Amino acid sequence: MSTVVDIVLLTLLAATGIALLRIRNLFAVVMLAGIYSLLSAGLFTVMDAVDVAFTEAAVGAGISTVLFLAALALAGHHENRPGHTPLLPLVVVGVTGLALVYGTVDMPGFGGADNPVHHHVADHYLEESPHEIGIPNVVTAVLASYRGYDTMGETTVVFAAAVAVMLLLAGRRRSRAAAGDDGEEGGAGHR
Amino acid sequence: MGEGAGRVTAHLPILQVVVPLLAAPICAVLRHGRAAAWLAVLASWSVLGIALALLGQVMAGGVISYHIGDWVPPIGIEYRVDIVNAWVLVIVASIGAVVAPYAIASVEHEIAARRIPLFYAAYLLSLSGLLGIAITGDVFNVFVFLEISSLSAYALISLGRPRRALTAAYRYLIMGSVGATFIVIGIGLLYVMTGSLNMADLAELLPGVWDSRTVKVAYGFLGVGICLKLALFPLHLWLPNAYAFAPSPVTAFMASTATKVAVYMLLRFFLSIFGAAFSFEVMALDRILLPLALVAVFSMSLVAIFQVDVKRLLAYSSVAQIGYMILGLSFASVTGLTATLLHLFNHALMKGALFMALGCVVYRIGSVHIDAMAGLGKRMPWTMAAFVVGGLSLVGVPLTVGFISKWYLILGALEKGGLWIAVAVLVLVTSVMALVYVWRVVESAYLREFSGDEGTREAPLSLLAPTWVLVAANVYFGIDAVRTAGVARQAAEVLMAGIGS
Amino acid sequence: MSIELLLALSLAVPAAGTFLILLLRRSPNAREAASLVTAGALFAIVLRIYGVVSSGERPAVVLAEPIRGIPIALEAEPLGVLFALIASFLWIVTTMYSIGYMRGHHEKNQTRFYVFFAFAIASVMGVAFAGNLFTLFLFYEVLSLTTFPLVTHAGTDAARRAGRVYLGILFGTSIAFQLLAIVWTYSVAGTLDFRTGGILDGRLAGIAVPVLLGLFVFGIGKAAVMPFHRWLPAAMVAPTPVSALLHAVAVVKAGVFSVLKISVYVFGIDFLAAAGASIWLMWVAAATIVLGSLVAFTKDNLKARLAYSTVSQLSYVVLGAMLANSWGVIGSGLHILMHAFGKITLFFCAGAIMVAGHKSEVSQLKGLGRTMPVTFGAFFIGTLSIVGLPPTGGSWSKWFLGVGSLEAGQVGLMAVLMVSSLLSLAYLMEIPLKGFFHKPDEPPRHEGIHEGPKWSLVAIVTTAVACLALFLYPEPFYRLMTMVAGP
Amino acid sequence: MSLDFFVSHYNYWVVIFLMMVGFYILISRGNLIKKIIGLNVFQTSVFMLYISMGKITGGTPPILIGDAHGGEAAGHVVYSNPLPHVLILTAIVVGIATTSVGLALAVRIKEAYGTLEEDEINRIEAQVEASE
Amino acid sequence: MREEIIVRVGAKILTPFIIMFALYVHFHGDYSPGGGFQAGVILAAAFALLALVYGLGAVQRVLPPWFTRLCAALGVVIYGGVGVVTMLLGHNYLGYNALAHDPEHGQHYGILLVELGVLVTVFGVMASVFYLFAGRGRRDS
Repeated sequence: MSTVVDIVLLTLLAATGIALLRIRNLFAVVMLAGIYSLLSAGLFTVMDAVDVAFTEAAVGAGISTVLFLAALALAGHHENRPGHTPLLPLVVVGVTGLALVYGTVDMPGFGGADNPVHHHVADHYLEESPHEIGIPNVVTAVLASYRGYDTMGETTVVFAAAVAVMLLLAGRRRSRAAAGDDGEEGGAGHR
Repeated sequence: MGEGAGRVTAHLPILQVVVPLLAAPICAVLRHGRAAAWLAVLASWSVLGIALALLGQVMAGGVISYHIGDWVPPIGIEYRVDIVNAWVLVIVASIGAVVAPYAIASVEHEIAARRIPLFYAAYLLSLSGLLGIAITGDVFNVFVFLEISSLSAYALISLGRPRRALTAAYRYLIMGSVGATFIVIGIGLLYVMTGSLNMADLAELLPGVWDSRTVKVAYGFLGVGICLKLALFPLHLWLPNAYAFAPSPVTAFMASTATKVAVYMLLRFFLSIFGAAFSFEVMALDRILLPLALVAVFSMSLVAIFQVDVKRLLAYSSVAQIGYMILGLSFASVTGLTATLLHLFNHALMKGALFMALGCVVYRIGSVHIDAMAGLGKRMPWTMAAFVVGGLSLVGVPLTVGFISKWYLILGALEKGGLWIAVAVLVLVTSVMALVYVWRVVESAYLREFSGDEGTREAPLSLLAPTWVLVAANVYFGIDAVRTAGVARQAAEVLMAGIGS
Repeated sequence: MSIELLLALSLAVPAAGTFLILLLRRSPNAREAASLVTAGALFAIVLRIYGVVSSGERPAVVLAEPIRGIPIALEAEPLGVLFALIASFLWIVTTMYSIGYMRGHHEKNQTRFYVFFAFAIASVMGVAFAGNLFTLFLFYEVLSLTTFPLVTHAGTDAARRAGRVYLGILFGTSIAFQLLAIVWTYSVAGTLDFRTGGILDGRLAGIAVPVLLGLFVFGIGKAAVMPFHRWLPAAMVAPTPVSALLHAVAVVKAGVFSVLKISVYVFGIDFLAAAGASIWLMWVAAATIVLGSLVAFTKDNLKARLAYSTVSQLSYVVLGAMLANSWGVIGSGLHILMHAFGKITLFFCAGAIMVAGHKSEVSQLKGLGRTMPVTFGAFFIGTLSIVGLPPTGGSWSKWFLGVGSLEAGQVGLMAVLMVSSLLSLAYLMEIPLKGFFHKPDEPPRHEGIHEGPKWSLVAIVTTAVACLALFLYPEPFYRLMTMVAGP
Repeated sequence: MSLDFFVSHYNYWVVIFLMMVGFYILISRGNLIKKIIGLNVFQTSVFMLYISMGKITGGTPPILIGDAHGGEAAGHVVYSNPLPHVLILTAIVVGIATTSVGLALAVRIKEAYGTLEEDEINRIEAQVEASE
Repeated sequence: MREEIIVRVGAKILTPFIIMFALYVHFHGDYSPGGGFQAGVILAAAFALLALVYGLGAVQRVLPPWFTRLCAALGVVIYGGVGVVTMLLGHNYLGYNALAHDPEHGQHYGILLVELGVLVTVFGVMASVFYLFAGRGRRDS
């Protein structure tokens, strides 16, 4: 059953991806990206990652959609037709993709319970966290305690993003004309 | 007291990162730029003190392992300091400690007052991100701190006054994120094969799965991802504009630290985690890196010669110098790696000094165009003297650190014998090219007439003093390189452990 | 005072002199006095070192150790003492000359001139007393840097271009070839110390030996072996005292001195001779000798002619080193000395003619000898010394070089020496001949012209007399050279 | 290639395909916002790769059933690996952080250059450079 | 007009529920999916909703930008501060066992506190970023 859902979701994701590639109205693209996130959240649920699914839905379909829409409102929403031949990107993508596929050949099969991933530290989390931490949601236990430091880093990343956005967007915007002929451009116009 | 001190020293590894990391949010909410500035100075100086203390501890007592959250690795995250990253920490911390006070005057001049507290917040975040990458013993933690340093770096670069700073930051963001994503893919592939994220643990587990294609692909993705971050030719496209258009202190800081930490990542992943034996014997890393490094050194030196914006000129020179570091790695020998590790430090010193001198120029005349700098030798004698010494170091004149790096690099090439002499010749030829591009600036500054504003004076002491600290370091460590070379050699031996050489 | 301290002082005194000169920049008289005192003190120090070294000691001192096993070290050995004696003595003379010249010529930035001059001498002392290859390289580079502001002293476009050539060739060759050769030597020998008999014997063989030697010879651009000689004529834009001391004595001699020192103490002449590694370079030097002379012929500008003459004469020294036998080495060392005195005399005269007579081209000199008899007389003596005719010191070095060539079995080289002597006789003798025997084209023009400034005249006479004296008393210097390479 | 192998790997391959779609949008499109969308798709697909690694067929989400203090109940159930979930939670947050910074940059670029198309920006910059 | 009233009233009624949901997500994170991050996002969304309906200015009067900025910084300090406290108590950084006599309670408190840090920062950041984007647009028109 879950395999069927899995396949359906993956197919839908692929279709959405291709649509994302082809559509040039950015509003539509943003909406599709939101849908892509929702679909992936569904996939995460199928693969038992409920926390991730929740977060992906909130972030991918929620926040980032809002941010994209806000940015589009500020910056316009039409995309030009790509001017140059996509040969180089195609080659890069092709090589990267093939390399990855090549890498999966020796990868343990999907869903195998004996895969090494599940038997090194994961065992410890599942078996010992009830004694060591004492909360049922192992993801939270790992997130906030075993790897709490990563989460602190994550919090800092979010904070860093806020600092960055404040530095970029706080304060008055310069008019386009003023920005266009600013004397700082280039070196010839030194003061 | 004694017991208290003992406790503090035991926590040095985590304090190394947490001090600037927690100072950053405090900076962000301060209202006065000066207050934030001094907090940043204080934090960055204590960071340097901690880094030096750590280096001392490691040299005296060997590897330090700090278990965050009291969880024994690989269950929890570990901070692991050996001589290699203690060395890198000292490099980053030194530059951080010098640039912070330098930034005070420079930033007030180049950035709107309201943004200054945030600037220091971003600066400290970037610093702690880089330190975090260098000190951690957990591969996923590397990614997290990489993003802390990168995000703040994008913001810092975008603060440059020319609007091209924005596009430079954007390009860096795109390429940096691709790099980070590649690194994540690589980490994921390693994880799927071993089930571990701890570096030391991975180093033990990986030999068991060496021959799997997955590990090799992971190797490739990590390599490409890190090389994007360290701007190895031909993945360097983001770097020249980013350095050229960022505010002066940011350029000085980034040029001396960010790429160094990326080189460290490369060494750590390829030589410690995968192991030198795997890298050189299975993956033929040396044969892949050698041509890239040679092309980088040569072509980028050539491009630098034709630049008219001096910041950009030095940015291209940086890409070339990164080539030297990678070249040392591609020798696959202790001497070559010693050269790489020495050059990490030495290049930080020289580029730091040079970019800071340029910052002084920007402060006074607002431009670093080569024509705008004509005749500055008389108007700003100390600034230009700093530039000259830094430039000589870049060329590799004896009594400067540049010479020491070059010495070990050539020695490494000649040690290999045979056709490698051609590599040595190329290193020297590119030094001569460095002479040419440094020379163009010096000639403009000293042998042409000043044409700018009559009131142009020497830069203020608050800019000159930190600049000259680095200049003095260039000379001091050029005259007494026994200690630095000793540490670098020890570190190189650690990294090359397990391979006969 | 311990001899080691003296050795260190030989560097420190001229360096300290720069600060003294800077301090006294407001009063030209005090400034020049400081220059003279410093020069005198330095010569006294070098004389004292000479005394110790000539009794067979080799004092040494380590200043710093940048890289483990490769210190910055000074060591006084006979060859270095010889060079130091020449440079420090001629510094006194040149300083006297400069006082007259710089004032008479109304040069700008005189303080800067004296400061960098003193710096340059300090680096020359470093080259002379370098205890190992690394130290030699270090001071060699510092010398290039400190002489650069002297070359571009005029600040004109021409000076800027000349500066580019100067630094480009000297730095370019030293970084690209010399440094490579040094690291190569280190990686083969495991040391860079100068030792009698060399450090490479038995560690290097086959084609590598001539290649390494070639890297050194071409890497030492200051030796001006063709095709890396272009910087020397270019440097002639500098004020004449600079050309005189630095580009006839200190800088170029630092170059050939390095070649000689490397041949003797790094390779060892026996090893060189046995390996036959230097034969090809002999012929490169020979070609430079002849070509330099030929080019000198075509130059009408007096300083340019002297510069090409220097290019040619420098290769005598290189040739002597490449002969790889003791006569060659002795001739080589003595030629450093003899050529120094001869050529500095010629440059002094050229400068005096420029200051007093406002003439810079050979063709303008007709009849000028009658109004400036002392200057032209000194020029004549200098010419004899350069050509190698008695009763001047130059005859000794030519003699030993000839003997060395024969011992090396290179009769062809003898011919080269002969031809070149004849050529130099022709292109140099033209000047005093023109000065004394040609009728001036436009007699009225010479009115008001007299001998150069008196400080300059003293210098000219001193060096000219020295050329003659060296013919009679070459003994101390010969002894020094036999300590380097006994026959 | 056996069917078994295919069944156990198809998931990865589709995910790789998705990753490459995102990557392709990122590097082939000239619109600065579209590029960021591509980056998002790329990263989201990488997340799927991770989560795929952590899945155990027939497993359940790693929220322990029954007594939180462990004991017998935990023994009978197969839980999927929690570690990739944790990593990806972090990565998602990092992703949105990058996105917001990228968008802020794009907005500023639009204000400074009047366009979001890479080609036009390059053209403007080339003009400035030529006039230097 | 009438629709607008409905929207306004709707938003007004909805907001407390959204905030309560956020708190539930936060505090129930130990037992079910969720935690500080998701809660912070939802909380910020509640205010974004209010801003969309009542206008940015109205919301910024209740929740001024300096406050969100402070929150963004404060959360990091809370999180890092927990580590500092455990360090002062003689354990390693983020060693929650230091926070109580038995490890299990210590872990509980620790997780609660750091999740609070995450909540505060994420809420502060999301609200700030929303303000910045929205604010820039408003000045534009």
